[in-house]
Amino acid sequence: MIELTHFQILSGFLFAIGLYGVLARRNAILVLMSIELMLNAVNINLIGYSIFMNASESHRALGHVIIIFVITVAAAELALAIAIILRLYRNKSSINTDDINIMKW
Amino acid sequence: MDSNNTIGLHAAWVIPLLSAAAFLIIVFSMRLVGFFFSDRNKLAMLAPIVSITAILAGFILFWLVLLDVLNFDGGSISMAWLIVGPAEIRWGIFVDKISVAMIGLVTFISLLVQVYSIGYMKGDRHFEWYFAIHALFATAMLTLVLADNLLFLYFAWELVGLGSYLLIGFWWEKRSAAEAAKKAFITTRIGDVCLLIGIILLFRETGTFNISEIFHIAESGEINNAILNSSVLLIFIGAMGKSAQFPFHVWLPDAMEGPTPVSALIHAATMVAAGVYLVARMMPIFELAPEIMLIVMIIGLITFIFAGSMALVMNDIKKILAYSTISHLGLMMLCLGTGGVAAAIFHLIVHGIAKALLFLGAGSLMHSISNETNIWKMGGLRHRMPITAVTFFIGAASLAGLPPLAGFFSKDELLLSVLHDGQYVVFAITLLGVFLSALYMARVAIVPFFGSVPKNLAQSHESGSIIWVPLVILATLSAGVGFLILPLGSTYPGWAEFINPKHHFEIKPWLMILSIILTLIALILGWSIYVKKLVSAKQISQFIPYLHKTILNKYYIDDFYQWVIDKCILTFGRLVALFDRVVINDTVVDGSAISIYLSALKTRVFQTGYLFTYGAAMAIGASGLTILWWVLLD
Amino acid sequence: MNNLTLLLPEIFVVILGFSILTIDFFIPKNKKWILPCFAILSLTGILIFTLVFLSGKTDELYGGILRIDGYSLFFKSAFLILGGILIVSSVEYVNKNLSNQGEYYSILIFTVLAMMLMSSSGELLMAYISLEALSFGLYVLVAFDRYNIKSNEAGTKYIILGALSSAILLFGISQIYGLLGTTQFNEMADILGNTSSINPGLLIGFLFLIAGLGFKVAAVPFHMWAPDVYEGAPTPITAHLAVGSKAATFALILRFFISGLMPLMIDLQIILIIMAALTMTLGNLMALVQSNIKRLLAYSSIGHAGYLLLGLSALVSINQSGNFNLAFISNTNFVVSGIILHTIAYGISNLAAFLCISIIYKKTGHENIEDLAGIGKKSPFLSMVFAASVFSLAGLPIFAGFISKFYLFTGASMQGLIWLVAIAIFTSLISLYYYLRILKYIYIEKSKDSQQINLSVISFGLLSVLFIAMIFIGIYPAPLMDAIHHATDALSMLN
Amino acid sequence: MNTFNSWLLFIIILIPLIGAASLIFIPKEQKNWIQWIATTLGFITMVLSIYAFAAYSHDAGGFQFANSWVWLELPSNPLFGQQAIELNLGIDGISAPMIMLTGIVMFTGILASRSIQESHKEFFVLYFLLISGVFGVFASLDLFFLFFFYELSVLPMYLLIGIWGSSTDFKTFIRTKEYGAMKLMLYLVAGSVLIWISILAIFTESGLGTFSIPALAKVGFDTTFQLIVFPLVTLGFGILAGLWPFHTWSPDGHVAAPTAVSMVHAGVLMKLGAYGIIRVGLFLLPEGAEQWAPVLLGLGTVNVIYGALSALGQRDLKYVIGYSSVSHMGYVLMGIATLNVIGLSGAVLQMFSHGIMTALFFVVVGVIYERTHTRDIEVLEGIAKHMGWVAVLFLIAGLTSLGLPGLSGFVAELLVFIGLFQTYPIAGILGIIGAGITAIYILRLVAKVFFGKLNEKVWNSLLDNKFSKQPDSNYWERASSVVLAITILIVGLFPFPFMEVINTGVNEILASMAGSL
Repeated sequence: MIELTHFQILSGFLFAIGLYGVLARRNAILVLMSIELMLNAVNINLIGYSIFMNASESHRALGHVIIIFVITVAAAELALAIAIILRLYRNKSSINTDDINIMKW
Repeated sequence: MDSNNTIGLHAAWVIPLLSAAAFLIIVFSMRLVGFFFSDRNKLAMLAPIVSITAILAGFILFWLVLLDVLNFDGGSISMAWLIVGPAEIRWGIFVDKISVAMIGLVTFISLLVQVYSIGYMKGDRHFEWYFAIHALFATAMLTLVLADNLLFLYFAWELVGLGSYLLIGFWWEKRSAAEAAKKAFITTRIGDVCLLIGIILLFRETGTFNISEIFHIAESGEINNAILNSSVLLIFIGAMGKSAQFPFHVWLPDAMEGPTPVSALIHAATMVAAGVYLVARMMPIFELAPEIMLIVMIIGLITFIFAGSMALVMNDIKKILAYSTISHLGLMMLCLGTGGVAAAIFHLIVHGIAKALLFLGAGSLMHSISNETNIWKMGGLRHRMPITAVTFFIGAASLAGLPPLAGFFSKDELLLSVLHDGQYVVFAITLLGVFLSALYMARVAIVPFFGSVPKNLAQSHESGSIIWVPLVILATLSAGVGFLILPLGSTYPGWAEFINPKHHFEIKPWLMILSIILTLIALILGWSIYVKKLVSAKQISQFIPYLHKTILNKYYIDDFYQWVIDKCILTFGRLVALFDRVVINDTVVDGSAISIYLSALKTRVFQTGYLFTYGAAMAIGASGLTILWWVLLD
Repeated sequence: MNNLTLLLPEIFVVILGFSILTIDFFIPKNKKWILPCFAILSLTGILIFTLVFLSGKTDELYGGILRIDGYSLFFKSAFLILGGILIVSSVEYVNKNLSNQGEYYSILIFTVLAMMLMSSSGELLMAYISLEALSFGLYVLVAFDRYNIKSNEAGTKYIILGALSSAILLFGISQIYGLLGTTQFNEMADILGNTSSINPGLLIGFLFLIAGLGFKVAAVPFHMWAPDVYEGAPTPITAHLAVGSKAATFALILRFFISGLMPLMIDLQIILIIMAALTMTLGNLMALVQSNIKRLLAYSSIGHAGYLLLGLSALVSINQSGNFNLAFISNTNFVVSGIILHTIAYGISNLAAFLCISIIYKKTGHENIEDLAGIGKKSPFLSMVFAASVFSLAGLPIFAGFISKFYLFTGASMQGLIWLVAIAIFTSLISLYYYLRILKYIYIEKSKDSQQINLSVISFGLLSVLFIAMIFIGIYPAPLMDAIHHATDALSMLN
Repeated sequence: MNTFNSWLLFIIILIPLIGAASLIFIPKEQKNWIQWIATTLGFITMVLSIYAFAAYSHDAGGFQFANSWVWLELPSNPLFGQQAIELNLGIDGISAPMIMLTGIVMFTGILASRSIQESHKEFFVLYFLLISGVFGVFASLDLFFLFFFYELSVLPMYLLIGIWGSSTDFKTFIRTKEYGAMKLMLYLVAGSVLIWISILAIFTESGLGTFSIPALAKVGFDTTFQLIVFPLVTLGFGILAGLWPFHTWSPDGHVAAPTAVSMVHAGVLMKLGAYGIIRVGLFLLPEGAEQWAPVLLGLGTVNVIYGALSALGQRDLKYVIGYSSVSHMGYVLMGIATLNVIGLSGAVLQMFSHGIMTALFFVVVGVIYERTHTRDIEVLEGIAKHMGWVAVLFLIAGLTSLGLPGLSGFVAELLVFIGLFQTYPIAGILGIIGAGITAIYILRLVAKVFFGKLNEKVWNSLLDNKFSKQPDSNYWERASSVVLAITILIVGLFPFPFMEVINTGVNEILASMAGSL
């Protein structure tokens, strides 16, 4: 029987993996992918809560609504991010995040 | 306003005001004259005229006051100057016999000295300024002797010091004059600090600055003995500073850097006597502190002998006179230490006149021999400058104690007073001092005027009348004033009784004879050493070379002070300044600022510029805060 | 469909944004100045319309997703004005450094829309979306200077970290949604008020939410993007980041905290205190060692965020025991007014400072502090305004920064946070050093060349307006405070 | 007349502000215009400030010329109702002389700064801001505005010193003007940090929701609170008053500052600190004052002796004066610490006296520095020959500083000493000894710098060519210094009218202290 806890654990793991990816990866695209992973962790969490929530229909539906918005926003964000990273690539010929530290301290 | 509103009393407070007005007029007209007239010299005589008029008026008013005192016994008059809570500080004057005598002395000598100065200072660059300071000094000195409360007295006391400072430093372009002025002010300042502490201590105990009220309270025994003793001692230290008593005597010889008339007025007759006057004035509470009286006597004695010895070996005529002044001030203090107020004041007056005479005479000498002061470079001047010589002799003889000159009577009184106190050892030592005093007087009077005239002084001649007239007046007085000791008519019962009705005039023939013999021996010795050259001064000095050298170097006291100021105080000041800079400022203040800056430099390395660091900071921050919250809430 | 008319201002702004995009197609390259003119005129019109139309209106739209009240009105008008100022201050910079003007201005206007929505949102999802809308606009604007490597780098850093933060924020929202069953502020307050113990999961949710919001206001430890992005972004956009995005986020946070989180504030306070202390200390400390003026101001604005966080942590008294009485509410109102006032004062000062920097940058091409040398001689008026803004940021009277800081700190100390206030005041002492360092270069150091800087009419006018505003608020804040009080009352729990 | 009186203080604060604002609009080429406007406004303000003092009725006592305007309404609160921050002006017997002091020093400062070389306009704008702030502090009866004006007076300092100041450069010892300015500014703001914190603490603790000082004075704070906050207040204001060991900004800052700023700063701003201790510390926190008085006294004593000794060790004329300020402010602190009528009155009079005296010092030294471009005691010698006025006025200031009777310093120091002897005789003795050390450094300076033989070669090499015709002070500087010297003399000779007013104020403070103890 799948319970809320399973959702939560999965979501937590996914979130943590995503976070690890963000911190450990040096390729900007992979970093973006990791962020996507984190957002999906959020979605799984929401689904879990939404299913097992002890509340009215409309409140349970809110979870799904949020998920749809998250997916949309994530897509937009990714598109924007890739556009910006592309710009960076044009100028620097690199998307390694280690290379982008002109500005520091 | 107090009772006793007599004319004399009102005349008394006008006297200092006249000089104050003169001071202001001169100071302002100096600028105005400079402003409106291109040729300032045309109006240069304005200053002495104003100043002398004021002092002359003062001198005339003095007679009014004197008459008043003879008839009504003086009194006091005052007005509020400052009221702060419980403390009421008043400006007031107090006229009694001592103060009236002092007024007479001060106005009279000031008058003569100022007249003399017209001749002496002619053509000086700061001619007007000179008279302005003289007027200022006269104001302060007259206030000092009239003041009815200690604070007012202190007020005048310091202003007198200022006058002295300005006059010593009158030729400030001479480095030595500038240094001497500074030395005089600072040395007396040490005494002043003590005096002020003493005054405030008395105020703390009595709640008043008024001298007679303080006496009243002190006599009723309401003051704690220790505090009374210490405040009396402190007041005496103040007096020591001003009267150049050992160990504060160092400034007075240096003060001779000022113009000679200044030395005559301030550093012989008036200001230096202020300390004696103060002790005499405060005698009632001194008498309540016998230990301090002993100290007064001992200090007086030390100063008397010790300055006398230095006067004997100095070569500079003004320095000799200066040490002689110190020595005589010591004598007065000694006498005060035995309680002889009348004798001390009498000697003060006699000495004041005689010493003023001597200084003015020395000035006259120097004036005509292009400011030479070394007595060994003078000689045989009695023919060239007969009036100066004669008057100088009279002054010297008076101070040496040759009858019937004034000094003889005063010295007699002093000795008598010491004897009365039963201090036989002191008496014996005093006699030695008297002998010394006669000896150096002989030396200073004989060396310049006898012997042969040095070549470079061949052109010297008698000074102008404006200079010698005051000399003659002073000489006359110096010869005659001694008789004041005797009862003159019904209103005047003799000096001692005049000052203090309890005292009586008396004569001890053996004492008179003893002192005459001593003086004569000294004079003859002097004659034989310096004129007849029977005994060589050099041989005597080689007889005890170290002593001679020591005395010639003023017992190394000046050097010691110089060392203390230069090496100790100044160095200490530099150390404090260094400490301030290096420790407080650079280490603590700048250090804390720099450490903040450095910590910022250290912290900024976290801002690596790498994306993952930033992400990690967020992740760690968020989880850290969560954990922290968890911990804190449980 | 309830009362769409109340959203007319927002709708107008949207229309404006699109119409600028459209107009941009039709005007030739040398007549691009029409765009900002049009934008400003329209924004002014919308501002007047908003003030007339919305004043006194209070309503909830779509079941409380959006709130129309005095609070949102205040911020909407403030953001409209801000949008206008940003556009004016961009004109010269954009002309010289950027292409695609139409897009620049329209995106700027869309961010204004996002800010307006943030100030009126009454629900977490709405808040998130409007926040993202603002962020998207800013991501683009930050990276707008396409051929500038610094701008690229800033954009990359900003968007990646922004995405990360929004993931964290969303995770928080998901937790709150899951455990409270609602995302509406009002309902949250009711539920929280009735539960005695808090689920640890919920706690994580709120903290992640705060972390996400903290990222937007650059609170330590979520601040690290700020210096880099501020430095790299085009200067008018830096001003936007420092002022607009921060003010909008605080507008959102205030509404969220006051109407949603108040019962939890007593527990949340300690976290906010720690963040506030860290933020103001670190921000002001790091600013000491900066040499790039924009980076310096970035750290300075982190410090100022710390002061605002201090205000947030003072929403409840430390002695509060859960009983929200009248005195408590009025103290909270005091603090809220303080936060708003400081946001405004700080915003104006920062706008002036960044405007000065962008003018100087335009002439000299440098942004280092050393390059400010001799500006005092080259352009007395510019440097006077710069000095005034620096003084205002440092919190010295007769400028706005003084009274706002004083008001905020007074409020905080009334809530018993005097120790935190002491830290804040101390850090503002530290901040004085670097502010004075700016002045030193402006006035005391001599420059090598003596080339005058001539101000254009637009810059001169805008600088004068900001200068007068700083001084006016500094010496007579009463009218502004009146408006703020109205806004605060609307937000207050009394309603 | 009544309406005039009630607006008087406001006008006094406003005129400098108007001056600052109007000067902004005058083109900077119009040097004469700027100077004349500044001088005229300064003169009017001085006259008004003297009027404020003269018209203060010591019989009536209390806060006079009082008026208040609501400035900012605070949100109404059920605890204390509807309150507001009010611009609450009024002067009592302590602030009245301070207002006059500010007026005199400010005007003479304007006269003395006619000789500044560059950027007249900016100088006077900032200077007027400073002045307005100082007036405001003395006239405010409201903690908020006290603080507001305090900060306002600190605000222009950095630029005033940094732009128009001068650096010290002996080979072994270099202090740039930027360093002095920065240190001064940071230090003063550090002081204001403590003041701010304590104002907030007082405001919060009182629970009245008002910053009004008279209202807060009636509260009677908790003893522990007073014990904690009084040192904060005293330290905060004490930094400004040059309290040891937080004094180092004062010599460095004053040395670096241009003449007029040194005058106002050492002359008036340092007094602001002492005034704050009295107004906030003593008036609002009497028990704290009572308990902490010995510590304040100790520090004040250290100030006196330490400042005097440090002054003795200096080589730079201005540093000597800077440290002498530290030393003299020690007397003020000691006087305050006595907590009795005489000592406190002495402290207030010393504030006045020292203000005038230091201003005089700085005018004179400013003239010397401008003419010779050096302040090195080792180099200058015998300059009285060509600078008669300067020498005489310096001597007057010096004699005031060493407490010569007849000059204002004596009366003030005397009262402080008398006050001290009532409670702490040892400190009193140390204080008097400090005056003795003062005599040493002042006279040493006078003898070294002004007296002695002038080496014409050295002099000619030092003298700025602009001044070769008239090396002595010009008419403006003379007027400025003579005004100050005459004030010194008047106070020194006739302190009675001054004391009447000061006494009223002091008695009220002490009565309020006694009432709440």
